[in-house]
Amino acid sequence: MTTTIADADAGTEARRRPGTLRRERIGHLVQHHGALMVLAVTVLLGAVAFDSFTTPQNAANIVVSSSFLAIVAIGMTFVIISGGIDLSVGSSFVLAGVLAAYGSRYGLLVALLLPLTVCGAIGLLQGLIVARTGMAPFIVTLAGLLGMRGLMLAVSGEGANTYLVQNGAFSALGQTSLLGLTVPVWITLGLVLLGGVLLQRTGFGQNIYAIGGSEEAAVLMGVPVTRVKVIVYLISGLLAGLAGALNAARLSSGVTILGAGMELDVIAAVVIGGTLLTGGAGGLTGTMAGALLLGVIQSLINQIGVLTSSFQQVVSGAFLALVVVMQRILHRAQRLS
Amino acid sequence: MATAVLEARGISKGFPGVLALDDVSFRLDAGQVHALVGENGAGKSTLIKVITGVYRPDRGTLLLRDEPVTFDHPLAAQRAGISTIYQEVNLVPQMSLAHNLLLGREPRSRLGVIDTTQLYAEAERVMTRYGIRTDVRRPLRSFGMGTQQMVALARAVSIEARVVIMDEPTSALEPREVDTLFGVIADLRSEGISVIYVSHRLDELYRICDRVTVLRDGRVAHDGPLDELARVELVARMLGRDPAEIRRDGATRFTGEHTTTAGEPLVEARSVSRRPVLRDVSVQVRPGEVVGLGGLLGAGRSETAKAIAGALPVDAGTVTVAGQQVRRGSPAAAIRAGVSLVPEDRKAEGIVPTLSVRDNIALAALPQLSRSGVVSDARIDRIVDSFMRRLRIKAASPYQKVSELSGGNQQKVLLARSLATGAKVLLLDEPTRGIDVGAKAEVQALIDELAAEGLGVLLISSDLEELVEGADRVVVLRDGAVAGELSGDQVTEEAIMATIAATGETDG
Amino acid sequence: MAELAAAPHVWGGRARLLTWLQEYGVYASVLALLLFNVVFTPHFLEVANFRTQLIQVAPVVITSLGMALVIGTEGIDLSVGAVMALASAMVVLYLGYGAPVAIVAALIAGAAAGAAGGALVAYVGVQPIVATLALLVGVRGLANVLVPQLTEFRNPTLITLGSQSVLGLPLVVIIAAALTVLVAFLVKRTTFGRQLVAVGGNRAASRLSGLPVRRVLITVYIISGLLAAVAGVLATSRLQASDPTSLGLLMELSAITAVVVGGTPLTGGRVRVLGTVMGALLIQLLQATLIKHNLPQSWTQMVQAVIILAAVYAARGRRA
Amino acid sequence: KSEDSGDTPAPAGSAGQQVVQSAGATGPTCTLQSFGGQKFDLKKDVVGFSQSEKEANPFRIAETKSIKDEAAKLGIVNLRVTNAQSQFSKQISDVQQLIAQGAKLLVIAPLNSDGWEPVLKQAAEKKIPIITVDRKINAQPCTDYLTFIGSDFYEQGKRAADQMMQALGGQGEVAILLGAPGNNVTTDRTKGFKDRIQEKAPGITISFEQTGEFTREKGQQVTEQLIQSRPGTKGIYAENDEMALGAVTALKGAGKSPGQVKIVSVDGTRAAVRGIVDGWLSAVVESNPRFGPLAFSTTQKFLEGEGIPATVIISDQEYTTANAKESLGNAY
Ligand SMILES: Nc1ncnc2c1ncn2[C@@H]1O[C@H](COP(=O)(O)OP(=O)(O)OP(=O)(O)O)[C@@H](O)[C@H]1O
Ligand SMILES: Nc1ncnc2c1ncn2[C@@H]1O[C@H](COP(=O)(O)OP(=O)(O)OP(=O)(O)O)[C@@H](O)[C@H]1O
Ligand SMILES: [Mg+2]
Ligand SMILES: [Mg+2]
Repeated sequence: MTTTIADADAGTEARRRPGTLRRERIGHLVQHHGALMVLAVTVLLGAVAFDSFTTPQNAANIVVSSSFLAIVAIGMTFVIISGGIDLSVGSSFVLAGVLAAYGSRYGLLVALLLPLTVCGAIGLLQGLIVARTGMAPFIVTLAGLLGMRGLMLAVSGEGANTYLVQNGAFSALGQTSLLGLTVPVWITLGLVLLGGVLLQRTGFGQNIYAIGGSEEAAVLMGVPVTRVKVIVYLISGLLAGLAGALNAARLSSGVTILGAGMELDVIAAVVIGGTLLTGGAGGLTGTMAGALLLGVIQSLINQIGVLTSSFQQVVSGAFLALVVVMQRILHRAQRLS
Repeated sequence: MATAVLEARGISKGFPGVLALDDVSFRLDAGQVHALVGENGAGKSTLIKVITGVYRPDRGTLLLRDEPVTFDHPLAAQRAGISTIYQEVNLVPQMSLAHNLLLGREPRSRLGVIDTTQLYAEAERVMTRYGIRTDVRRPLRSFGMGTQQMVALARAVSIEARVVIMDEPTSALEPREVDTLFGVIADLRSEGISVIYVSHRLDELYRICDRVTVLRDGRVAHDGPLDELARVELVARMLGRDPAEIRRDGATRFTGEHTTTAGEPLVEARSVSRRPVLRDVSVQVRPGEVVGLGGLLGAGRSETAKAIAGALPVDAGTVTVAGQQVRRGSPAAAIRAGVSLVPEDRKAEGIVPTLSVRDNIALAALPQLSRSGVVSDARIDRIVDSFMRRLRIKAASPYQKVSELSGGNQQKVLLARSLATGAKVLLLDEPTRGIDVGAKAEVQALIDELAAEGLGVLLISSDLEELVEGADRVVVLRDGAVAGELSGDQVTEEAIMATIAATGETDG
Repeated sequence: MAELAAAPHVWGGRARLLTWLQEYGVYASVLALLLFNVVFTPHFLEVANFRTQLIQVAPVVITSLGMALVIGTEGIDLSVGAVMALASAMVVLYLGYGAPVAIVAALIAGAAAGAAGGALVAYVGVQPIVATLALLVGVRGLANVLVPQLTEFRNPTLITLGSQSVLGLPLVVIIAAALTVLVAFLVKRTTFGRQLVAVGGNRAASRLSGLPVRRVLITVYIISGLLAAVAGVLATSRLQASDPTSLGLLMELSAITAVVVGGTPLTGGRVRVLGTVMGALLIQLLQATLIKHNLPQSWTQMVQAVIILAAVYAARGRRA
Repeated sequence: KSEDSGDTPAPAGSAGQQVVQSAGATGPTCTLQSFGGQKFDLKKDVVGFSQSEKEANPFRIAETKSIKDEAAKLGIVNLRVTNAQSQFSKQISDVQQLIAQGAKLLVIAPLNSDGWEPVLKQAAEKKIPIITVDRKINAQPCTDYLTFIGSDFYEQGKRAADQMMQALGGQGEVAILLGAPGNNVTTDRTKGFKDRIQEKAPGITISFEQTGEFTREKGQQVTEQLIQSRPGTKGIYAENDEMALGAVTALKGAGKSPGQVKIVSVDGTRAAVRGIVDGWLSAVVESNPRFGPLAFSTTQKFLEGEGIPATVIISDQEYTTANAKESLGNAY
C-alpha cells in the first residue's frame, strides 16, 4: 500500500515521521479489532484452563446460542452508529417469537411475515417519531420496550398461552444443521456480510456515519437525515423480529418469558465491539466479536462451576468492566504513540 | 434586465427576542459575485440559511429563475443547484477527509458499491487542485481549520451548482489559499455561475465582487455595484455611522506602540516539543507586550498556544509563568497562574452552547466569583455586566443562550471569559476571525488597551496586517519549529512572508 | 438589535404555546392526570391516597435527582437500582452495630459504587452506559453475595424511619423533599453545579476554561451512588426487610424516564430539578391510576408507553 | 450478623421430606429398556443440575440445597450445577453445556414449560435421561424426557381457593396478587383459584388482580394501592408467600389489625407460616422444594430397571391456623 505523506513544500501539513504512520495503522487495528483480540485471549485462557471448553460441541453451542443476540446486535450497530439507541429490541424479540409461533399454524410464510411485519412496523414508527419530532431515541424506544411487551402479553393472553410451532418447515429453519452449524448461524453470517457492505460500501452506509458524526453537518451536507434515521430503526426492528422468529423456530414455541434485559446485552456486545455510543464510528466485525465474547464469558463462568449464582454475577460484571478498560487502554496507547 | 438567478422578496425571520431579518429583499444575477456584508449579527448567515432551506422564513418569498420556490431541507436547495459553504465548518469530524469531500457522490464500482480505491484517488486529485497534498484517509478532525475549510470549499464547488454561497470562506485561510479560492471563484464566474460572498475582509470584497448588499440590524442598508462605493462609504453603511468619522480612524485600531517593561517575562515556553506537531519551540511574553505568532496553516501556532495553556501535553520542554514552572497538562493550573487561552475553534472548544451568555462569561472565573463553593450572583452580575458593556456584546439579555448569538458576539463572549479570570497573559488564537470591521476594531483596541495595562498578549493571526500593526514582536513558525523572530522595524508583511518562505536553513 | 428584543409579532401564539409546553409540559401532564383521577377514580381525594403516592414515589425521586445530575454531564447511570440493593444489603449486615452505623455503612457502600463507576468514566474514559452497566451486573451480584436471601429485621429505629410521620408528613417524604431542595441548591447556587452543566454542555471548552472536569465527573457519580443508597435505605426500612434480589429492579429506567420527562435533555448541559420531581410524580401517578383501575398488565404497559411518549413530546426541545 | 428470625433451623432429617401422593404416580411407566438408555454409574459419572433462578428465595435455596445435600449423601462426586439467573435463553445454553461436559443424567428445574426443543433433541441423541423438577416440560415423557417430579400448580390454586372460601365464609370481595406475567406458575395458580371459586363460591367476587411479580416489595406497593382505593376488599390471594408478606406490611402500615383482611398464599416458607401463627395470614398451601432425595431415588430405581411413572406428583401440605404452630419446623 502506498501512503501519501504530507508534502512539505505545499506547506499545508506538518511533516510526519514515517514510523508514526505505521504505528497509527497498528493502533487503528487494535482499536477496531480490540474486541477480537480480547476474544482470542479469553478463548486461549479458557482452553488452557478447562478441557471441556474447547470441545467442538461446546464451541458450536456458544456460536449457535450467540447467533440470535448477534442478529439483533447487527441492527443495534446501525442504530448506534447513527447516534441513536434502540431499547425496544428485547421486547421485539419476544413479541416476534410469540407471533411467529402463532403464525406458524398458517404456514411458513405467515410464520415469518407476521413477526417481521409487526416488528418492522413498530421499528418504522419509532424511527418516524425519533426523526420527525427530535425526541430522544432512548425515551422513544423505552416506550417501545414497554408497549411491545404489553402487546406481547395481550397477544398471549397475559402470558398464559404459549403457542407451539406447528409447521415442520418453519421448525427446520431454526434447527437444521449445515456443516455442523444451524441455519440461524449461517443467516447471521450472511447478514454480517450484507450489513458490512451496506455500511462501508454504500451511500446509505456513509450517510449513517455522517449523521452519527454530526447530525447538523449531515443536514447541511444534504444527507436525507429523516429518511436514513427511519430506515435505521426499521432495520433494527426487522432484525430483532427476525431473530425472535428464528429463535421461536429453534425452540418450537413462542416462549413469553424471553428477552427481558436483552437490550442491555445487545448494547454491551456492540460497545465492546468498539462502536462508540456517541455515534459516527464502529463496525460489524467488532459487534460480532462482542457478541461471541459475551457467550464465551458465560460459558467460562459455567466451567468454573463452584461459583454461587450471586458470585457468577459479580464475576460477569467484573469481566465486563475489565474488557472495556482493556479496550480503553489499547485505544489510549495507540493515541499516545 | 436579465432575469435573476435567485431572488428573495420581503423576507422576515425572527428568533425568540430577535428579529434577525426584517423585510429583506435580495437579487442575484447570473455570473455575478455578490457581496453580502454587515456587522456581526446583522443577519447575513440567517439570510443564507433561509435561502438554503435550513430555516423557514416567517414571511416573504424566494424565487429561483423567477419561479417561486420553497426549500424545506438543505437537500432540496442543493438539488435546485444551490450549493453552500456555511459559516461554521460543517463537516463530519470523525469521517475521513475523502469521505467528507465526496459524501453523496462516491464513485461506484461495477457492482454498484462504493469503490474505495477510486474514492481516495479522486479525493486526492481534487485536493491537489486546491494545493493540498495529504493523506485523505485520515479523519477530518486531524486536520487544521484551514484544510477543513478548503475541503468544505472543494465540496461545495464540485457539486453541479448554478449558485454557490460562501459564508466567510476565508476566515480560516491564509493568503496563498485565499488566492487559490479566488482563482476558483473566477472560474465559476466565467462559467456563468453566481456566487454570494460573505466576508468581513474588505480587501477581498474589492478584489472579486461585482455587487454588494449591506445588511444592518436585519434590514437592507444598501444595495448596488461595489466599484461605485468607496471603502469608507461601505464601512459607514455597515456601521450606520458618518463616513467622515470613519476616515479619521484608519485601518486597524492598533496604535502600534507599547511601553514594554524590559523585566522578567510573564510567560516563557522553553524548547517545547510534541511529536509530530511541535519541535523545540521557545516563546516569551513580557508584561505590556503583544507578541505575534505567524506562520502558515498547520505551522503549529495553535499547538504552541495550547501547550502554553496546559491544554496539550508536551514531550519535552517547560512553561514558566512569572518564574514558576506550571504543572504539565492542566489548563486549570495555567489559569490559576494567570494564563488564559481563547481557542481558535469556538464552536468545538469555546462556547458551552446550552448555557447563557452570562454563565459562559463567568465560567472560568467561577472560583473567584464564589465563596466556599456557593456562587455570588451579585458579583457575577457585576462582572458580566461590565464585560458585556466593555466589549459591546450584542445579546437580547445576559440570559440569552450563547448559541443564539452571531459568531462575532460569541467570540467576544470568549474574550470576556478569559478576561474575567483576571489573566495576566492572554493567548489569543485568531481572535478577530469572523468578526466584523467594527467589532474587529474594538477587539484590536482592546488588545492595545490590555497591553497598556500591563498584560502580556500572545496574538495568533492569519491576517498579516493585524500582526504587523498589532504586535511588538513576531515569532514565525514553520512546520512546528521557530523559523525566525522579528522585532521593532523588522516587523513588516514582507519580512514575515520572507521568513515563512525561507528554505529550511533555520532548521539546522 | 437589543431594541428589537420586544418585537412580539415574530413570537406568535403557536410558538408561545410550544415554549410554554416545553417548559411546563410535565406540570401540565401531572395536572391532567390528577384531574382524570379526581373524576374517575373512587377514593382518590383522600389524604391516605396522597400519602401512599408520596411515600411510594420518594425513593424514585431521590434516585432520579442523582440521575438528573449525571445526565446533566451527558452521562447516564444504569447502576442506581443495583446500588439500592447493595445499600439494602449493607443495612442488615451492619444492623448489629445499631441503625446509625448500618445506615452510614450503606451510604459509604453507595458512594463507593458510584466512585467506581465515576472513576471508569472520568479517569479511564469508558462510556458511561457501559461503565455503569458493568456495575449494574456486578453490584447486584455483590449485594446478593452479602445477603443471599430476603432478610427481615426488627430494629425499631430503622422501621421508624420508614413508617414515622412528622407533623402529619411521612418521614420518607420529608427526606425526599429536603434532598430535592439540597440538589436544587447544588445546581443553582454552587460552583460545582455550574461546572457540572458546563461539562455536560461542552467538555472540551470546560477543560480549556480550567474546570476540574474529571473531579466534577467522578463527584457526580458519587452523588448519584449516594442518593441511590439513601433511596435503598428508605425502601429497605419501609419493606422492613432487605431483599437484594428484587429491590430497585429496573429503577434505572424509572429514574431516567423521570429525568427526561421532566425536561432534562439526555444530551447534557442542563439540569431541571423540579421537573425531575414532577417526572417521577407523573410516573407514580400513572402507575397508581392503572393499578387502581385494575387494568391487565398488557394494557398497563401499553398505556404507560403512550403517556410517556406524550409527556416527553410535550416537553421536547425545540429544533433549530 | 443480622437480626433474623430467632427460629431454630429445621432438623436436616426427615422434616418436610417430600412424600409421593398415593395417587400421584400416574401414567404408563418407563423403564431403562423402553427409554433406550444405557446404564451409567450415578456416583462416578457427570450429573448435571440446571437451576432456573438465583438461589435468593427460600424455595430455590431449599431446592438447590436439597439436590446438593442428597448428592453428597449418596457420594455423587461429579455434580455440575448451573444457574440461569432467570434468563430462559441462558438456561437452554446452560443445559447444552452440561451435555457437552458429558453429563449422563440431567436434573432440570425449568424456567418455562415450553421451548425445550433444542435441549431435548441433543439429549435424545445421546439418550441422556432428563428429570424435571418443580415445573413440567411440555414434551413426551419416556421419549423426550424421563419423568417429572413436582407439585400440581393448578391444584395448589384450587386448594388456596378452598382456604379462602373457608376464611371468608363464602362471601366477599377478593383480590389476587398475581405472579410474574407469562410464567406458567402464575397461569396455573390463577386458573385453579378462579375455577374453584366459580364452581364452589358464587358469593365471592374477584374484583382486582394485579401483578406483584412474586416479590415482597411489589406485593406491598400493590396492596397499598388496593386497600386505599378498594376498602371493601375482604380477602387477598397471593400467588406466593413473598407477596403475601408484602401485603401484610402494607396492611400494618395502613393500621389494620391481624385477620381484618384474610390472606391466603402458596409456598410454605417459614416466614409465611409464622404469619399464620401471628394471625396475619389465614392459610398457606405448601409447595415443597426438597426434590433431592426423590430425584435420585427415582434415578436409582430407573437404573436398576424398575418402571418409572410419567409424572410423580408429590403431596403438598397445608398450613392453617390449626397446625401452623406445630408444623413450623417443616416450613423452609
Ligand atoms: N438559532 C438562533 N436562535 C436565536 N437567535 C438567532 C439564531 N441564529 C441567529 N440568531 C440571531 O439572529 C441575528 C442574526 O444572526 P446571523 O448569524 O445571521 O448574523 P451574521 O450577520 O451572520 O453575523 P456574523 O458576521 O457574526 O456571522 C443575531 O442577533 C443572532 O443572535
Ligand atoms: N489531533 C490531531 N491529530 C493529528 N494531527 C493534528 C491534530 N491536530 C492538529 N494536527 C496537525 O498539526 C499541525 C499543526 O496544526 P495547528 O492547528 O497548530 O496549525 P496552526 O499553525 O495553528 O494553523 P491554523 O491557522 O490552521 O490554526 C497540522 O498539520 C494539523 O493538521
Ligand atoms: Mg454569520
Ligand atoms: Mg491554529
